[in-house]
Amino acid sequence: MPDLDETGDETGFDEPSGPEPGEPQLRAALEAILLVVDEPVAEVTLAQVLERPTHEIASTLRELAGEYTAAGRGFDLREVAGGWRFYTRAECAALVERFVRDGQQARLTQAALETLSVVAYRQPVSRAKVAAIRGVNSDGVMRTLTARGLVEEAGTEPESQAVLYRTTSYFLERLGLRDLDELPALAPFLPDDVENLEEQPK
Amino acid sequence: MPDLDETGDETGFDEPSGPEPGEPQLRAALEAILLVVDEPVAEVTLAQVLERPTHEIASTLRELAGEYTAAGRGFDLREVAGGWRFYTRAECAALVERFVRDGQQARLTQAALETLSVVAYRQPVSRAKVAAIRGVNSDGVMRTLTARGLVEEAGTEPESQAVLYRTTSYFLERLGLRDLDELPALAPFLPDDVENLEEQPK
Amino acid sequence: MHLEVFQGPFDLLLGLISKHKLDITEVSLHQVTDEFIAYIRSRGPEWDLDQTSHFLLVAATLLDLKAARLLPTGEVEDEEDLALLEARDLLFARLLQYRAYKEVAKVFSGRMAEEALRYPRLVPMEAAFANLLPELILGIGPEQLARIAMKVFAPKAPPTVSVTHMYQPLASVREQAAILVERLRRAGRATFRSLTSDCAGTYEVVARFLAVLELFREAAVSFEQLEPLGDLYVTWTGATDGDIAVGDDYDETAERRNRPGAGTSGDDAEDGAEDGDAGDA
Repeated sequence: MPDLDETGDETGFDEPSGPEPGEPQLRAALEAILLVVDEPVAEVTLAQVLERPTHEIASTLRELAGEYTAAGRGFDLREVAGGWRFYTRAECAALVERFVRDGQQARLTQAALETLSVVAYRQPVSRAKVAAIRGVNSDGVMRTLTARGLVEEAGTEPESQAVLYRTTSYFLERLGLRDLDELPALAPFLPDDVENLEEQPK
Repeated sequence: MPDLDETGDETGFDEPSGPEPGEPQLRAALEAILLVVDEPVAEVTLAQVLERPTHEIASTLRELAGEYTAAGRGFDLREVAGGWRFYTRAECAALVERFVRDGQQARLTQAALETLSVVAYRQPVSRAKVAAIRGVNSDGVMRTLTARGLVEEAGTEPESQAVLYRTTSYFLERLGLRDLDELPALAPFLPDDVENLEEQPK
Repeated sequence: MHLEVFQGPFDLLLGLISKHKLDITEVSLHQVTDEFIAYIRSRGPEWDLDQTSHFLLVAATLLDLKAARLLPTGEVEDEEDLALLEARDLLFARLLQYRAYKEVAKVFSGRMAEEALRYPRLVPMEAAFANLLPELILGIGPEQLARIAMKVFAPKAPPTVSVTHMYQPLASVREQAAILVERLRRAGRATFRSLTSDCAGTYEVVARFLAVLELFREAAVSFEQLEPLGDLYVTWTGATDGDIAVGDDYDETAERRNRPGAGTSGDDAEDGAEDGDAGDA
């Protein structure tokens, strides 16, 4: 048989860098651990448990995620809110919906979305500040956002004793962001000619 | 090269029998569904939702399971109690155990504490009722509390058939209480914003 | 006529400005007023005190802008002009800032919708591992549990109208009316421009304008405007002496300021509905 020389290639997978004999490979260990978690797990946590350098964990996770995507699997590994987690693939949403008990997330109102964006970019921020930016009282919306777990209290302002608010890691999850640095820049939403406005009286 | 004739075998996957264009393939759909279900799903159920013959579902699931095993993945698809579910692979058990033991998951979140307090004071209570009181879906936290043995099912509501929940004896033990009568009465504790409450519309 | 629901006065103002593709400086107060009245009418029985008070804020904002617009453009001659220009620039900046957040809120909404297509794995741990979980740190005793319960069971705090975003009335309408009475009795007729030439700031111009309206209500003055956007002439028609009673409706608000529970807010009405949805899910 012509392919006898090529033993080991039948699975089509690359061998991981250094599996100990008798121990599961790193990729398998990561898959197994991520299967039992119900919240994102940080690379550094995985590195500690598996006693491997964080960069190796990071690259292996990215490899796995890429492999799942290339193979068109129904699940995906994603880094969201500071950690990795199994997700279903977006294409399968219609089918998965029928099995998920929690059902669809209630949509946020325009008022809630506006308040959420002010908190996201100005955190930690007081309700009064949010009201000043939106031009309208936002206390009720802030309560809703807090109840929904998208926003939480973050201490008080030293001078005014006003309660400050910030976004939660659930907020990052709902937006599919790794961290707050991934928020889109606000600048492009401001007109190019902000400076010109000052020129207008002429 | 000797294996040029064998194109199509490189991925190690059989082509699925008939994916509709634009729809996820059957194998991806099965993977996505099984990723989110929390109890084994029968082949018949999957066949109904995916509108495919049961024998096709059965053979695809066996194919997937075989593929995971051949590739040495950290998860496994197994048929248990009349249904299919993802499990961690036995070889990875030691690592998963270590992860679970070292885990940081030992503290209850604020959402879980709130839900626990509602169950404690309103038992037996349905998930819908808890959600109504908290103003936010509480299904996930209820699962955590049940998994942690603090809360348990207590029959169903006659009219709605909704599952009711109550606290367990482990809950009493953890709080250092002999029985539920020892829970502090709610009246003496006034919420922080008591002034506002007085202003409530009569 | 399609009318959307606005998220507060800034939103309404932005909406009207963009609809007419107008520069903020060109917004015509009567046009916006007409549209607002049409808006209120279109909602029929839903007519809402909250919407109306929002409009008052828009109107005050516009009045401010108009006052700024009446300034001779080009050079800034004295501190009053400067104050008005600053007030206007501040309003521009606030409107632009608000618009940026409004835009980014759309991005948030889109991302959330897309993200909702991906379901995270949220499955209880396999039985084999569940009992290995470290002993739970409850971290609270019975008293704390009761406290948490009280907080959860507490009726949602009543909606209040925050007025912190409104202008601090530094000028009393009653005092401004007294100044006007004295001047108009002396001059008989004057332009509003000249009557406000000595105002210390926008707030005083606004107070003086409100005082003129109050005097009109008392039938002590009449108005004449020869052309649209032209000078407003104020003519004294009241008694030549004696006290003119001017209501202190405006000045009272300063004292009410810190009392909550004065009304309801539109935001809260929406929230109630939203919470309901979550409960049913």
